[in-house]
Amino acid sequence: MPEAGHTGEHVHPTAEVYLRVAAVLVILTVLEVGVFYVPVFHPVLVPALLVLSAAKFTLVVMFYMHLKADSRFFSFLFGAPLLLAVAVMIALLFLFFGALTLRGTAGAG
Amino acid sequence: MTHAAATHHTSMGLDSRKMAFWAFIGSECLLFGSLISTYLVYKGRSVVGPYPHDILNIPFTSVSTFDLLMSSLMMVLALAAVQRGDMKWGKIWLFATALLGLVFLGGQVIEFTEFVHKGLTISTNLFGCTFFVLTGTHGAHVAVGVLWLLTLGTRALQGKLGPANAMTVEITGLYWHFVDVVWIVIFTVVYLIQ
Amino acid sequence: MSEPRGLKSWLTTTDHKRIGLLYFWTAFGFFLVGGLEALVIRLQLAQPNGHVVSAETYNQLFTMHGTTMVFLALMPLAASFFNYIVPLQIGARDVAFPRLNAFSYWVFLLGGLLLNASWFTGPLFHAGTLNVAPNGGWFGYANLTERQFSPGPNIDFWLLGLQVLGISSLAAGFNFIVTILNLRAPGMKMMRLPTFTWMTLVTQFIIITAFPVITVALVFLMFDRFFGTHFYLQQAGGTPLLWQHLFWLFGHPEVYILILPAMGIVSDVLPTFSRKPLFGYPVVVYSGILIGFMGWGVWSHHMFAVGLGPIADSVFAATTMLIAVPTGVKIFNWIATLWGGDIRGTTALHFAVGFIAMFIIGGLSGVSHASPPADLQQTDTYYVVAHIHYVLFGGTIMGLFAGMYYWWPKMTGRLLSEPLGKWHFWLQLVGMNLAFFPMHFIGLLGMPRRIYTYSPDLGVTDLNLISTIGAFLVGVAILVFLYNVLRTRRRGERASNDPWGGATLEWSIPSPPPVYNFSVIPTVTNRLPRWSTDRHGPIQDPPATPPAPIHVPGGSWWPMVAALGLPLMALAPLTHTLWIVFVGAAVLLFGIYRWAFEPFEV
Amino acid sequence: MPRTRLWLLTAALAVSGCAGPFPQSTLQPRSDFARATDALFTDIFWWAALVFVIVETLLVVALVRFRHREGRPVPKPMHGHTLMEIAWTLAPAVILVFVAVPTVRTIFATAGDAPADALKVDVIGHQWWWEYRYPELGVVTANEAHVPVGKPVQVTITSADVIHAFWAPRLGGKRDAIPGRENRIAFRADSVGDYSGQCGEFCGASHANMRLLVRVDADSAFERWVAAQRAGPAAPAAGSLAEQGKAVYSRSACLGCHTIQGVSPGVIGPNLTHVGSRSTIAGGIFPNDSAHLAQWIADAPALKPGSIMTRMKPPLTDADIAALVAYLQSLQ
Ligand code: HEA
Ligand code: HEA
Ligand code: HEC
Ligand code: CUA
Ligand SMILES: [Cu+2]
Repeated sequence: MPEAGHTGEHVHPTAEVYLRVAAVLVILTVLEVGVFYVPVFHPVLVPALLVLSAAKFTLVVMFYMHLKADSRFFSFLFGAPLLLAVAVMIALLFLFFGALTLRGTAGAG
Repeated sequence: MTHAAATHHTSMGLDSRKMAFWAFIGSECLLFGSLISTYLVYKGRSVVGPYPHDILNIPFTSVSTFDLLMSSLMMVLALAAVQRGDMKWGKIWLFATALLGLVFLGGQVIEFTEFVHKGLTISTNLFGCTFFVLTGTHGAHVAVGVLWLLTLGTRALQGKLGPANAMTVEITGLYWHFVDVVWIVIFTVVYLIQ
Repeated sequence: MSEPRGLKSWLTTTDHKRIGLLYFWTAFGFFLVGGLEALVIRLQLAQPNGHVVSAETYNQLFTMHGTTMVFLALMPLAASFFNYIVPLQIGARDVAFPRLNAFSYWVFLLGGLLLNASWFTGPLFHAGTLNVAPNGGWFGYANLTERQFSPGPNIDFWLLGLQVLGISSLAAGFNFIVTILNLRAPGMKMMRLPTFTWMTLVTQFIIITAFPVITVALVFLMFDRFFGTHFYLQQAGGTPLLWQHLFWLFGHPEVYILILPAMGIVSDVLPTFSRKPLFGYPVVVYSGILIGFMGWGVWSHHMFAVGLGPIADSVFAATTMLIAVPTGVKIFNWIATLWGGDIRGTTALHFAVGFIAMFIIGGLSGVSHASPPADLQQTDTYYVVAHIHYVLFGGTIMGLFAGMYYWWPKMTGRLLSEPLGKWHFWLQLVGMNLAFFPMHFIGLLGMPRRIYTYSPDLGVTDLNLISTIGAFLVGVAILVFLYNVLRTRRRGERASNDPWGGATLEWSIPSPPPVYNFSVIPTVTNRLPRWSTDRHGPIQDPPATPPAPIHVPGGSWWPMVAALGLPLMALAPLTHTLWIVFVGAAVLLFGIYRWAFEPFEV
Repeated sequence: MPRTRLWLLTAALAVSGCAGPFPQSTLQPRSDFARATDALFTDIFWWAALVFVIVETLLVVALVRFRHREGRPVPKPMHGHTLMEIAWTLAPAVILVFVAVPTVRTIFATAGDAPADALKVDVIGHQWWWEYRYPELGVVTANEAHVPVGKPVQVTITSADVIHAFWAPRLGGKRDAIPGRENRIAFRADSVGDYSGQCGEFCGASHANMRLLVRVDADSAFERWVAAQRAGPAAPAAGSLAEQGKAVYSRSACLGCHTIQGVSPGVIGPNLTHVGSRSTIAGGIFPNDSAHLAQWIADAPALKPGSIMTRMKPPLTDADIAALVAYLQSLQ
């Protein structure tokens, strides 16, 4: 990497960090499946699962894809479309499940 | 892609290929975003079964998920090895990543065949349509990733991949992790939230 | 270092300037095709109960007219300027990925040919007619486009063609984002970028986010048509509205993909010919970004008649109307740029001003569409057709012609004739108003769009005739332009580096530029490098001969080979022959592989 | 600018509605619904005209005043002006408020359902004709709807195949007819008359030929019409040509597609029980006379591209067709 110096984008974590992140990821996955099977959690199943998977998502993106240490511009290139996609998804869910409509019949799609 | 571009001076001080690749990943967010949105808006609208809870095999898919997570670990280890010039481990980890990718694909093949046996095909109901197209698109991404990793691995075996190509490996990694991240979402949205 | 010649040098070229020219001529050719389709449409509608073409052919004509104009003419015409001009404006030797750039072009060409092949391949599908062109309208609403209601290969051509074209746009999108961000000359900060380059950048961001959505929509349609899924079928619990949402999630941003480059061109042309910097540069740039962004939140204004319910209608009405604000800001800044200037009435300026004058009309009818109750009377009538042609023809096409007259000397080394240019402009302006203005009334008087015949009772016969005459006047205007082009090739005045006194870097080098563009990459210290302002003098133009030899990358066959794989893959579903897909994929992968590992110095 | 004047002049003409008979003009509303949208449009139109005049005038003045003249000094570089930017951001925003508020008001005013006692009409779009059902009256007909004047009408719109849009411009705006979904509009027609319209969403080969007619009747006429439609089909006189026609009908493919009460139950094509009472056939494109009926029965796709009613196989003889025509015409 001759240009590693002047591009200043390589502050990659060590293998040890990678392993620790992997451990956390595994634990989170076990938790996810656990939450799914243990009836106690069922009232909060959806939020719990969303939080857990968001955590996994963030860990991989931050550490394995180095966004935490890399240029913030890359975070923008990834984050902006991601937000857009999420916004579109929420808007479509609203439109399809009729929360935005007053009439029952209009909600069906 | 050439390695030459990387040595050029760039206005933002960022590698051009890496930047292009992040833009590509951004674009992929909308691809999978649309697929997942469709899955969600059609959730619970199938008029005939089988329905998700009849058929999804959580223990099996948990193992696949674990497999893909581990492949991500292998991938970063491969990158770290290549970056420090340790091509022996670099090769090992690269092939290990590809292997885990293949295992995942194998799992998907088994899963799909089982579903078909249980009466869920792509045309059975809306669940079948959205499920197979979403997970199938993801699987196709994994397959491309495996091909890519095997190409790099082969070049490493030929001695054509060294620390000078770390950026190539890093970009491969970006792709691979992104595919993993998508699976994290799919696993939750499709399998766990039924 | 001298310019390579011959067919091979064009087929393998990775030079952004040559690719720009290839884009230009291909897209212009498609523009003529789309225009001819429009003329046949107008002939058919010149009178009630017209008999020029059959219903089936008419439906193919307007579908292909819309599809061709949007995807094969306007987008790639803009792309030709992205290719040719953007690297010159930012002081670069080429784009970031020259071979990816070549790939984009070949994919575009092949995708366009694939779509248009449908005009001649009926017999191959035992269709009983020569033409099996797409016939579902340019937004191909499901479930009409499902196999049940469109059994022939027509819609297959459409969806596969668009799928292929999307790949071209996406590849170019990544390429230009990186080019603009990363290959700027020293000192060229983001807020020193020429406005055209800025708008190009915004456009590319819209492209890379909007195209995946239509890709997915088309994949669903493809699966429905070929593999028996039910994404858009109500029998299985689905709904054809899913298609509408996905299409317009793409489709509305798409219209800003079409207009923003033209707005960028106008923002470059006006300052040059009024000898005054662009008024409110940062505001023009930010409003462009804002338009791109807001364009994502309005898609359902194409679906007011669908019955989304009053709350959704109100929300989308409000977001849509809001877009008028940043657009208006641009218009006012342009007028302020002219104000107090020393305006030289060149043809390019004529077209730029024509853009403003006509686009306002289109924008205002847009605002009247944005009001759902009013739109219930307008949607799917000629009033909408009037709107789209004022923004697309009066807007984008006018802007693109401004760009052609402005950059022609840079791209070819010769100046287009100004008197002929004026003739072209006035004929086109009068023609388009004759053609499209009556459509407002035709629509309000109750004539729907997409009808191959109408009743004389409607009372719109004369208006339609006027419209047809106008369309042919536009045709004459285009012929004048073509004549101008031919004349210029042979007898046109040779262009100096800078025939207009432009402020941006492309004018600092010879016309046409040498392969390496800049003998010495300039260092930029302000936004108008070639002008003197209160604070700066003009920069020195690069020397005519490079002080040191400059390495120019050779060509490559592989982008074209890889590109060939895509239409091949598309042939598989068209012909219902599975193995072709593997051949196509193999060609694609082989091309990419060779290209990835061939020695290529940028 | 001559174009400006032309726009204003012609628009004024059209708005005032004195420019000839325009049966589908959106500018001559004849129901509360259509009046509401028309009033809104007129509002927006004048705002747009105002913006148009101001902005185009500024543009033209700039061009004329600052055109190049020999010896004009090099212009002062002006880079911008914050206050002006704010002004021309706010001004359009304010105008838009004046457009948005009545818009939202009209959306809600026109979105509500008609009162419960309104006449209910179900509209079903087919490729390429309209089916009308009056669920409370037990009437089924095609292409020509009748409604009483001055009474609220609740229209429920759906489709049997692809997406269409129901549109009778002078009575109100379009609503899409979407398979698997019911859309509703409500209106109260305010004058008696025939209001034509047509399908507004591209729906395939004969989209252009999917027209419709809404007849707004005075109360008594409407009741007479309902009574006639509810009656069974007229029985042809013994020995008449019509009776032969009935026999032909009963042994031909017709009965697979068409309903004639008590004769055949088909549902693919229009209900023919009272076909003779309608003024047009085939989606409102041909007058309902013997010549057109005969041609239609002989070869519908020749008259209407893509028609789902195919040519009969084996072909009917001319005599059979004449008999059928007589029979259909007898079905008043
Ligand atoms: C270049 C492409 C382009 C552009 C730029 C626009 C711009 C706009 N469009 Fe248009 N539109 C199309 C291309 C475009 N459109 C196409 C192709 C279709 C039809 C698709 C199909 O059905 O086939 C369509 C259809 C369409 C519809 C759907 C109509 C229907 O089918 O029923 C609507 C509805 O809201 C709409 C609205 C607008 C608005 C509000 C703008 C705004 O961005 C306009 C903003 C500009 C101005 C308003 C003028 C300048 C502003 C000022 C001078 C400031 C002062 C102004 C005010 C206070 C009002 N458009
Ligand atoms: C994107 C840009 C674009 C452009 C530039 C144009 C340009 C033109 N368009 Fe079109 N149009 C659309 C986009 C565009 N259009 C879209 C998206 C639709 C909707 C499609 C749909 O409903 O699915 C549409 C629909 C549409 C319709 C409605 C069809 C219908 O609903 O039934 C009509 C009708 O008149 C029309 C006319 C024209 C005309 C006369 C021109 C003219 O400006 C064309 C000018 C060009 C030429 C005239 C050709 C060049 C000259 C020559 C080749 C020389 C030969 C000349 C002579 C012999 C005189 N267009
Ligand atoms: C394949 C089905 C089919 C058969 C068989 C068929 N029809 Fe039709 N018919 C239709 C359809 C569909 C329409 C509406 C067509 C349109 O308007 O586009 C129609 C329309 C008509 C109309 C016009 C009705 C109106 O009010 O517009 C008449 C009259 C008619 N058919 C008579 C007949 C007769 C008589 C026969 C037998 C000789 C017959 N049809 C056989 C399907 C059929
Ligand atoms: Cu029905 Cu158009
Ligand atoms: Cu839009």
